[in-house]
Amino acid sequence: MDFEFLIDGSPRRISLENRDGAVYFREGEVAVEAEVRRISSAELLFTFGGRTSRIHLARDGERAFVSVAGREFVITEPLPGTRGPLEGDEAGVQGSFLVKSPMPGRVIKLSVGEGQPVRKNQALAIVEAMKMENEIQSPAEGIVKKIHVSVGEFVDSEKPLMEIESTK
Amino acid sequence: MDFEFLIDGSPRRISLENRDGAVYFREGEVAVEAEVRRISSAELLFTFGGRTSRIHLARDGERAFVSVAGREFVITEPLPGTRGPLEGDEAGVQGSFLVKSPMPGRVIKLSVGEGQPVRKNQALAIVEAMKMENEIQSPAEGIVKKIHVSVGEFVDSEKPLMEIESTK
Amino acid sequence: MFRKILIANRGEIAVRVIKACREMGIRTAAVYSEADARSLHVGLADEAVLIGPAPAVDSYLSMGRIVEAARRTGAEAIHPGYGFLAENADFAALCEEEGIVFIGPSSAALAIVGDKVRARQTMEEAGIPTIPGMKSVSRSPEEFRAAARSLGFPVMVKASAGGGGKGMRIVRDDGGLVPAVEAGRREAKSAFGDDSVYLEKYIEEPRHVEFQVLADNHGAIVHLFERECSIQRRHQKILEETPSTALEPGLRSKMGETAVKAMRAAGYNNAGTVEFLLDRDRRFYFLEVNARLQVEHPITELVTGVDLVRQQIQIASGGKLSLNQGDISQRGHAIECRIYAEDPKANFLPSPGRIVLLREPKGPGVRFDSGVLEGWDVPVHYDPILAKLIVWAEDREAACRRMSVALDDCVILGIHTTAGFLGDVVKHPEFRAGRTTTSFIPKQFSSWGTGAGEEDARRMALAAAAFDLLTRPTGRAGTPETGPTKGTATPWTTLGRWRAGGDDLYGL
Amino acid sequence: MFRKILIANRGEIAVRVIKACREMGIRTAAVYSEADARSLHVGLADEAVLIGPAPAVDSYLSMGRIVEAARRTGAEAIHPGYGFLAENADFAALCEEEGIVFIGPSSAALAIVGDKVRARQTMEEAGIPTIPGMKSVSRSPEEFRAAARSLGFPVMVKASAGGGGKGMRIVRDDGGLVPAVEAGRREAKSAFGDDSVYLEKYIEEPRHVEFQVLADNHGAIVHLFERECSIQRRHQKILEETPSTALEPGLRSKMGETAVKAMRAAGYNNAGTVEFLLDRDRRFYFLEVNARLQVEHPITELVTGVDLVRQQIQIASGGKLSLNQGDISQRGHAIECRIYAEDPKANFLPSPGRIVLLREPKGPGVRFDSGVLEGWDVPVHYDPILAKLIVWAEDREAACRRMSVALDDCVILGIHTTAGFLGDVVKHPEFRAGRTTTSFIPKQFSSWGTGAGEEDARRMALAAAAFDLLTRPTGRAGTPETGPTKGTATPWTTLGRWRAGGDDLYGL
Repeated sequence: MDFEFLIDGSPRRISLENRDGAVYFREGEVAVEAEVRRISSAELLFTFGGRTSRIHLARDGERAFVSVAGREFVITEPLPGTRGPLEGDEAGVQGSFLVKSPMPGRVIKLSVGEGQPVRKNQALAIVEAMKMENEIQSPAEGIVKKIHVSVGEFVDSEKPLMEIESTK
Repeated sequence: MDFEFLIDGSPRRISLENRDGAVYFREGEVAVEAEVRRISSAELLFTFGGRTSRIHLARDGERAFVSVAGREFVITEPLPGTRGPLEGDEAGVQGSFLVKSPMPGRVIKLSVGEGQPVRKNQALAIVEAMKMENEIQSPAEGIVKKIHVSVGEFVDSEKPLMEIESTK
Repeated sequence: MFRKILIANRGEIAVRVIKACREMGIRTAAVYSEADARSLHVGLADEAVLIGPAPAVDSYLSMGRIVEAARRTGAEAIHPGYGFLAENADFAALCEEEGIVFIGPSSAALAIVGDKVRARQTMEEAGIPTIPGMKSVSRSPEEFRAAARSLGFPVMVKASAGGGGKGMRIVRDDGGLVPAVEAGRREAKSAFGDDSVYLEKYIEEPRHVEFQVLADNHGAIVHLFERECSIQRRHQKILEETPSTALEPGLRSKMGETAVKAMRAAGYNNAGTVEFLLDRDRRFYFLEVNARLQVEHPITELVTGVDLVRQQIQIASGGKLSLNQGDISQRGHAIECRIYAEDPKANFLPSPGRIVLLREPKGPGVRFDSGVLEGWDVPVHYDPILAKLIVWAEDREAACRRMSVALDDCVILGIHTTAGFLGDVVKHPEFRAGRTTTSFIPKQFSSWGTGAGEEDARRMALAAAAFDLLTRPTGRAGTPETGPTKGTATPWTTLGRWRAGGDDLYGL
Repeated sequence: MFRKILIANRGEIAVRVIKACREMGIRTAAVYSEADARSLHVGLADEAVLIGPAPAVDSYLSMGRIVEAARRTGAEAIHPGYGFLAENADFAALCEEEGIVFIGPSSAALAIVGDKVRARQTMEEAGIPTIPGMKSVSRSPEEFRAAARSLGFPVMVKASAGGGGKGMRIVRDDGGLVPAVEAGRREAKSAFGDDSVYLEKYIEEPRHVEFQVLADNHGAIVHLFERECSIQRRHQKILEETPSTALEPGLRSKMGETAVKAMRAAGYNNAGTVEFLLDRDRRFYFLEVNARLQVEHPITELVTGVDLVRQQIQIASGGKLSLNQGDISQRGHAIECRIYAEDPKANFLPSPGRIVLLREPKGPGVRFDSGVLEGWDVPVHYDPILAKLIVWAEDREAACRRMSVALDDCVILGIHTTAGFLGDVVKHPEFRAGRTTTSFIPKQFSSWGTGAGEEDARRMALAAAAFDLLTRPTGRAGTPETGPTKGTATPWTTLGRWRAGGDDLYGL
């Protein structure tokens, strides 16, 4: 069976077969056969090359969180036609960028005003979370078309902070 | 609201009120008012006398297991007309006793045969569990009316081992 | 060093050995019976081999299947843990023939110390004090009667291959002798596969003090000081501590030297323990050698800072002992409590079944060596040990207080355990005063589970059960399945006070 | 001794102090903000007082509300933990006025050492080597420019009330100076309620070595040896160890004596730490005094066997120091890894949110000081520290291996954490060789999260997600709710092998 996943935001297409009670994994050139045992709904044992590794998996809504050998990944199934929000990501608006905060936090400074021209990587705002300040920079040279937030406001990583209209 | 419980097999009747969002406990002479907070479905905080104690509670079928300050209790609601099985418990059969094992295990010895007269506390059988032997003794003077198990058989604490007909 | 080790055991000790191997970069192969298919040690090892049905004689005691599993997995060495085949000279010999390293003493050393009677003979020849007893095992009731009379009652029935109190019986008169011998035989058979038993003079109210020894394959032997194991029920240790309150420095070093001398006399190698009885007049008698890693080894690790499992593996791989006697010192105080699946309110009857809730104690100086999981069924076929709670602190009083708090934090629901009982043991003034003998529990805890604290706890439990029925957020009963976030349905419900008696619960 | 102590903090350190109090038989009162109503420390204390809304300035930094909570609960003493008000001289003074014991230095000592500038002056007068820098704080850009030129770039902006890297910025040229000073001010304000900053010469690639000190109220002072804290990201410690690989005995005792001398010069009492920078030529400079119990205190506890929180409480209650310098020794090696809610793949951006699965590492020599629960939401308002993983072993290599295994066993899902990143740090050959400086992470881990091991892990994660969708036993998604017994629906599914590259994952 084929699966399309976003892992930490980047798309991957794999196939996993349950052939006569057995599991075959394939991704492009890489073929995988492994002994798999579920020891709880949150824990799987993968054995290959005589080595067993314990994989932890838990879901929160449509996101699956997976831990392998001390590394964590977030895996989602892509909603048709959309992608996970990325800083400075093109959001279908031709020639303009929706700037988002990379993490939830509070807007403690707006460095620009609407209509103001900005250089690429110019500081646009500062968002603070867990006592850390994080500078939000412009993804491109352009003009600040619209500012959607005000100082002191809490933002998540979905809500656009402002819109930059590209002039290049 | 009134509750009738068996706690570790012995019956208790208590009342617990949820009066305007508050909890009053009463059992006979003892009245209790406590601050109660549920911090998870398995954990409750009881505060009284300025002291908070953490109570753990989990259910398995109709049994509730409760832990208070390092002490564990099993609490059930009595089925009408019946009681939890107790060794040598009178089981409605007039003048005769159903002998049960106090714990699950394997019958490794039957010390008596059917029809044989037995003294009170005479060894009837030996049940082994977790490498410990446990001697089952006769609850009364009488005659072995019927033996329900054979050597090597696994028994739980419900299944009668044998029936002793009282001669006193 | 070995590349792969097979662990021929189950439960907490298998987990302990697997952890040590992972840290040493050694791969591990577990074995398991059908009753243990979902046990903790199976999931932690790099590989796991099913070796047979539930009964130990068909699985964990099956030498052939375990050696075959080692061959199949390519393990170069076998760690036997404790119990099962750990002290079986035939198994050690089989491994030697098969070219598999047995992580423990040589079969020759095992043959000497593993047989209590031969061991005592060896020690007597080496001039080490022993308890008067039969010079050989026997099957004839007459011989037992004669021996009992000449020793004088009370006498103790002991299994020749024994350990852990299995097969032991005190006999106080002629009448009880033969049934006790029979029962001892059956227990010994099922526990060790060897039913020979013998008689020994029974010393009233002794302390049980043992010394940990490490011996490499090149003749170097050191001791790692004592463990006091006087707190026992059914002649089986349930709480151990080190240092012992009974030893002053002079006696401690004398017993330590005697332990080393004993192991030298037996030609012993790898980790082992020399058990002594200490009588009321501070005389000590050689009791037996435990030719294995012991259940209570962690308290020695915490006080000496030496990892005994790592030492076992290094010694077995031919390494020279890295420790000199002078380097080894005791720091602070350690206590171990054994959490058994037993009902202390019912004479410690076994209590197998489903663990419906598990909350492990933790914190600075707290170690919890566990072989169980929440939702797991404790099988009826094996030893009732679930876990070991071990604490370390600067001094004995601090260790007692730490243990008391940790035991309160140790929650295992669904079966009966010894946790709550042990909590009262460490709170007991006689224990706090260090007045511990093997008759401490029969004397001080003949009836446990009553008292004001107990009644208050019972009342709170009833209140909790009722409150739970009234306010349970979800229909799905309070199984451990529901996470901590589920509680939000219930707001604070605030009122007055419980009667003062409630405070009894929190003594200490 | 106190009968009740209020803990004016949250998270793992509040839990740590509560445990110490329980073991000492002292009752505890917790305080919490609206964001912490369901936090771990609230449920563990004997009482809990709500002191305000989420923002720290309205709750954990509110002196008035905390003192009032102490009065209401009848607490005789306040333990401030670290951060928040721990080093606030005004708060210590307020407690003194209110007749509440502040478990830490006197307000006088805090006023001296808590102010980095005054501290440096004091140390210079005492003849202790310090780093060249501004002699006073300033608000004028001109003064900063002038100071920077005279010191010579690179320079470091530091918060006068600072600690934990808050408010710190490296400046390499004139242009970056003013923005860095502004940013430093804002961070200092929100972290400490005091926005004064100053400049210091920036020493390239130093080691950060600090000494733990205990001073009672009767003039006795001892040090408990060093902690090396060179492994930092964003000028903030993320891994600490002791002993330091950089100190030979001579340098160790010289620095220890200097630390004691420094504390004596400051009239210091209770527990504190003297931080030094050690440059490439083994010259050491006084950096600052941390006038509090530090995040990394456990590694000192494990190596010296001294419980620092217990010592703090005993000293604060007026007790005489029970330790002589000669009694204190280092045994074995300890390492601490800080588990932060941060994304190491995205420049350690904060990662608040719900913890959907939590598996705590455990085992011999493993300590996990945690302030979090499964199903709990990590608030956005406070420091990102979730827990501290601390290991002890006989030597550094054994400790590294133990830490590596423990980090693999540390599973926190739902948010990003530093656990996996730290696993690669302790596996890094440069770290194993002990070549650690404050630029270790920027140099060795500029880009983390790639490489064969990473790609294999990602592939296994994808396979696991797919397998989970195909075989999930219940419809209810794989939340941690389903217990270990639920898996039975899925049988063993046995096949061949992964490509060899998969083994990269397990290199230790």
